[in-house]
Amino acid sequence: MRKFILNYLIPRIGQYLMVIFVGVTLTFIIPRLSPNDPVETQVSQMMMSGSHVSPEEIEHLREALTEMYGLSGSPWEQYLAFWGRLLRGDLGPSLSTFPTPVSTLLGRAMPWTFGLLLTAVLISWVIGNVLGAIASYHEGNPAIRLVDILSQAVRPIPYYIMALVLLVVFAYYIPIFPFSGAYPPGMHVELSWSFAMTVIRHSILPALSLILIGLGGWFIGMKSLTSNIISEDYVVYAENAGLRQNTILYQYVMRNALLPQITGLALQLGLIFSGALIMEVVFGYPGMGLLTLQAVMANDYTLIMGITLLSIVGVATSVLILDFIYPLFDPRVRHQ
Amino acid sequence: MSENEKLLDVQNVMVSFHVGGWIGGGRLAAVNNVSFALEAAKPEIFTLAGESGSGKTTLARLLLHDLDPTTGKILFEGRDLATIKKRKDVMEFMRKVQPVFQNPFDTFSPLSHVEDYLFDTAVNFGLAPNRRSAAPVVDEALHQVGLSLDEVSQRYPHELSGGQIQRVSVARALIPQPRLILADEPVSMVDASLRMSIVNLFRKLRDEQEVSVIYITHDLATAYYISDRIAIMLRGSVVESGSVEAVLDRPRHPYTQLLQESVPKPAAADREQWAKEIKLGALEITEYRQVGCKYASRCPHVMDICRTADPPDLEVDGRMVKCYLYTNDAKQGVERSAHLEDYKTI
Amino acid sequence: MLTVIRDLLKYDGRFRVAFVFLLMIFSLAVLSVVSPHDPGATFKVPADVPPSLSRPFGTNSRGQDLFWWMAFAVRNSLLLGLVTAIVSRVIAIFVGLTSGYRGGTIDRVLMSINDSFVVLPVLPILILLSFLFQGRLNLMSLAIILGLFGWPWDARLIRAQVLSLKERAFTRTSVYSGASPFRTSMKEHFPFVLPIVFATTINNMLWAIGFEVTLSVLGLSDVTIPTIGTAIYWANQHQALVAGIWWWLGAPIIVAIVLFLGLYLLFSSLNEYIDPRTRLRRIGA
Amino acid sequence: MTLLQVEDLRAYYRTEVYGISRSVRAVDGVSLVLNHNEIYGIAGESSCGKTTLIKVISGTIKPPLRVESGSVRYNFKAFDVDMLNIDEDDLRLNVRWKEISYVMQGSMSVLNPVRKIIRTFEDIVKTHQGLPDKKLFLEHTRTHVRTLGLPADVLNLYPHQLSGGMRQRVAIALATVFHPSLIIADEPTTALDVVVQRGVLHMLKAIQEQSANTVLLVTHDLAVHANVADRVGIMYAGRIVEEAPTRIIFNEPRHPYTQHLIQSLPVIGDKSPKASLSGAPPSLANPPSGCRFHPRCPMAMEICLTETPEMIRLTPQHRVACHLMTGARA
Repeated sequence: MRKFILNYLIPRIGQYLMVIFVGVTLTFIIPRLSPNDPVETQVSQMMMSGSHVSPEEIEHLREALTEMYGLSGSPWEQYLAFWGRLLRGDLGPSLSTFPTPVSTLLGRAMPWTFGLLLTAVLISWVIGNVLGAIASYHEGNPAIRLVDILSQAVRPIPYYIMALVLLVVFAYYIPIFPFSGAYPPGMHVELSWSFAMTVIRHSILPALSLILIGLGGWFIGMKSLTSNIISEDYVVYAENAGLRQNTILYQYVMRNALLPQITGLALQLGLIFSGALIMEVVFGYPGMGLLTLQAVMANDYTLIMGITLLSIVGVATSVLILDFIYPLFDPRVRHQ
Repeated sequence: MSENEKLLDVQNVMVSFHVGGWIGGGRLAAVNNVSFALEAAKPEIFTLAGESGSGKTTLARLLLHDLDPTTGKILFEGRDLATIKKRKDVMEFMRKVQPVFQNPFDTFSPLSHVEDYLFDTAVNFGLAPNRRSAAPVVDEALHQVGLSLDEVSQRYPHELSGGQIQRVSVARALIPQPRLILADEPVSMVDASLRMSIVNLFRKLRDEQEVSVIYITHDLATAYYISDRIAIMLRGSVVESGSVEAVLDRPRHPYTQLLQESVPKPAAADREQWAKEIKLGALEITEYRQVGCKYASRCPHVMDICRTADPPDLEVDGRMVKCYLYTNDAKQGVERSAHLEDYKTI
Repeated sequence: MLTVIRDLLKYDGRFRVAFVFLLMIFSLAVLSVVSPHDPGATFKVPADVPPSLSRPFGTNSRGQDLFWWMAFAVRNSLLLGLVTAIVSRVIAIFVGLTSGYRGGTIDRVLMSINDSFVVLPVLPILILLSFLFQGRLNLMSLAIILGLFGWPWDARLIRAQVLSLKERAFTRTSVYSGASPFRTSMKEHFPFVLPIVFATTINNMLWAIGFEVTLSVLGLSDVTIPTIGTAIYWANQHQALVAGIWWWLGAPIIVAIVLFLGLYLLFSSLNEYIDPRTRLRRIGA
Repeated sequence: MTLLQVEDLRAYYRTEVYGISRSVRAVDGVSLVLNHNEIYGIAGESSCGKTTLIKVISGTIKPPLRVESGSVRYNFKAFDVDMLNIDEDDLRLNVRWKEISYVMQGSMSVLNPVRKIIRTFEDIVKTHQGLPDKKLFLEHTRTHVRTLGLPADVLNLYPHQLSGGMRQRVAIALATVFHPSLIIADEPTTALDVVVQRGVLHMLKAIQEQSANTVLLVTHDLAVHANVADRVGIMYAGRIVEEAPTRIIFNEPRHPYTQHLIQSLPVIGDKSPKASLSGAPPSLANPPSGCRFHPRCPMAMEICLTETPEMIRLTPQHRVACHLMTGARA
């Protein structure tokens, strides 16, 4: 057990901190490389909208903004201060909906994204893997061949195009699903059966696009993994022992092929998360993706910073959780 | 100086690896206080024999200068291998010491023609100024192993048999005209009908080319057939060494005795001895960790002292044995108990 | 080369589809050279004309012939994909080979950074970056930036391959043949790494072109440059779907799907063909 | 009492990659009989077809392997089976493991790495017998493992926690849960050290003696056959070239290939020079005409180049396929 903690858990936690360190540092450096001074951009924007601003007021505003962006002091001091605010959970006020704190906006959007992602990832991962494992055992089956061809066709399509096609087909030409949002505008958010049904109906298209692309990927991955595992000695042995095909398929083939697929999930989370953001933009789903679009439109620099940082921490944490779950499936990691 | 007369001189070499976690792990001696030497004047075939996990492969890596010992020294022609660092020195060392590997089908890249490696060796070690003029050198080396350049030219490894590749591999090693060839299980993956051709080749090299060979193997029968001297390894230590006839015909260490007796004899006449019941060893790692003699947990003659300290190297009957059974104390102990028996009968 | 293409055309259905799709895409890209219209020019042709034989993709509300506009868009998107792939390949090969061949501390440090980049959600970071550059991001800079984020997956693959090759006896044979480490790397390892580089190039192009679409749709790239992404951006800006000009959105979507499927099928077909195991079976091992 | 009768069996691999089609004639006219209560050894070099022969005998024929002709018939105690025309379910439920079990080459990897050993026992028992009483099953399995001289603790371990020798002994324990009529052991000790090999073979032999069943022992190592097998068949390039009781094979080999193999075996205590055959085992994709051994045979005659030698019965127990024998008889 101690060895397991030392050799497995501690390095994972180290890697987790490393991801956050790299991510946060990038987020800190990028604005400072930009040719545009965010303070000046903000000031000129205010000057264009507000007509009567005195030079003193502008100077005052400039100082306040410099302080707020953490741009005062040497780069090193700025960097430390950046971490300090981050650790306190202080992401500053949103500029477009001043003075609402960025964290409040994020808190509102996060559950939507989280719910959508979790559902879509679970469904696509589970179904993709089951179908992929079955595929290697029933290669000639026409249904499986169809899934195979569809997977190959869907897999490479970028999230945005996929979402757009689904939107055009199922909300525009055959309007069986609502066009946009998670619930009709004006509807009250409440915990009721009918509200839940509305949300689910609204979530189907965004979830479906995520699921379809993910499913294709997991299917193809699992298919090639199982086709290798099928010739492993322990599978040939189990066949020789006359075990039922389902036992072999689930306990021998799939059980072992799942291990790399769990690792694959951890490694792809960043990509999948990015996909979810795009889905939300297309479907006007009120999660972090839509928030990103609004922030871009409204030139809300602090909000974009907040979204970026939360994404990094969120994805890294999910990966860490997966890393912690992994040993439950692989005894070799448990007793090394 | 006596060292100058030695081709290879291995002096109290030890290699330890760190095992376990960052904290709380331990060190294991994969090679433990091993010494032996090859004479420069008299080429010979020296066998390092042992089962998997005996440390023979680690020792092979040491001798090829792939790895430096944790303590101890290896001298080749009087020069400490640890001082060979510069590319020029490494090349000079490799010119004189060449390896032959175990798996013929992995010795050459499956995507390359086998003769590429022979030409490379000839050019890199300065036996020919360029590829074109290297052909006679390569052909000559191939002739020494009973092949010709025409036979292997433009062939991929999979187009040749294991025996053929292994001979090409020996030919490659011969190109720089080495003084020592280190062959790590060179026949264990070669078919039975071709095995002897490789084994005989090493004999021929010793007799005709004056090349010394270190033959690393778990196969005592081929070891007996070709080698002059043998060292039996167990969990990193040499437990018995001497002339192959002395060690294998009349083994003294209980482990060598077990090993020798466990080799199945290819004759249907005498099955009894092999069929005697035996006790199998514990997990490798526990035997490595064992204090004292590593064979103590399995040895039928085990004494208390065996579990407390490493047995000394003893000269017994014309060979070295690392065993307490042959110390004076033990002999006396045996005599004393015999003596007591005498008293009882009186 | 020609026989390889002939073999693949004959025996691999995926390759046939990929071949036809990519032929269409490349022809379109090449046609941009003879375009009668400048992609930036507007109102040269009647606006909002649906697709017809003379105007296969129709025209848009800005009076541009979508066929010729898409020709430029495809060319630019492909160019972006290629530049990104080259930049990220250079980093991936360097990191992968170094990490794999050197091992030890260098390997641990490089892989720790590498894995951090694998996990990082790239989109928010790129949004932040593009946002700060505010449309000053031309196609080349975008391609290079994408390249700087697109290498870690492939570096990992290359490293894994080199690690296993390093343990193979033929690496040691090469060393004891007196070959320098560089030559050993090139002669013994590169032929095995090459297929990975080749396959991931295509994959990386897909990734880069997809990302460009996303950023452009959000209006974060230079929308005056015709690309598949900016084509969708302009259609959205003019609410093409609401206005019933479906072909404005249809053209980039169809071109994108053909391009992506073509590249992906080429990737999976070549991947199998190039795989050392299949390669060995082919030479009769 | 015959257990298995194989007649003129031919099984080929047919593959096609990017238009290059190949057929490998791995088993090409093999006839043999296995009796109840014996250890039959098959010896041969790499790619002589011995693994393919086992695949057909054990009924695990998967493309690209195809049986072209011949028959494989079993007479089990309770019923007979035609292996080449058996219903898949019948084979799986009634024959596999109950009548024929298998100890595979590469003992290191035959056990599912993510399951405890006991779970593999459970899978097998559940499939063939059902598992009405789990406690009883545990007790039976523990006893079974202990009678074979293994500690019962191994059942609760994962494969990676066992040494190679231990894994192979577990594999043998698994193969004998139902006391099958035939145990096929394919290179069971190839990767093991001599001492462990000795222990594993002792165990296999003891089991055979106790349950008086049949063991088909396949290994390239003639010395193993000398110590374990009752009868030995020598395979070369897809065919059996000689077959006799072990003592006769080693003392009076008649086929030049067998003679060579036995003479060239190194023995501790013998340093006399031993010769090696010229050439290499032929490719089964393109085997030589006539007697397949003729290009390497020191005694090859003209007839050997063109005509395949028939199997001759020298004594009721000793069969050889060599033109020298036909000459000798004529």
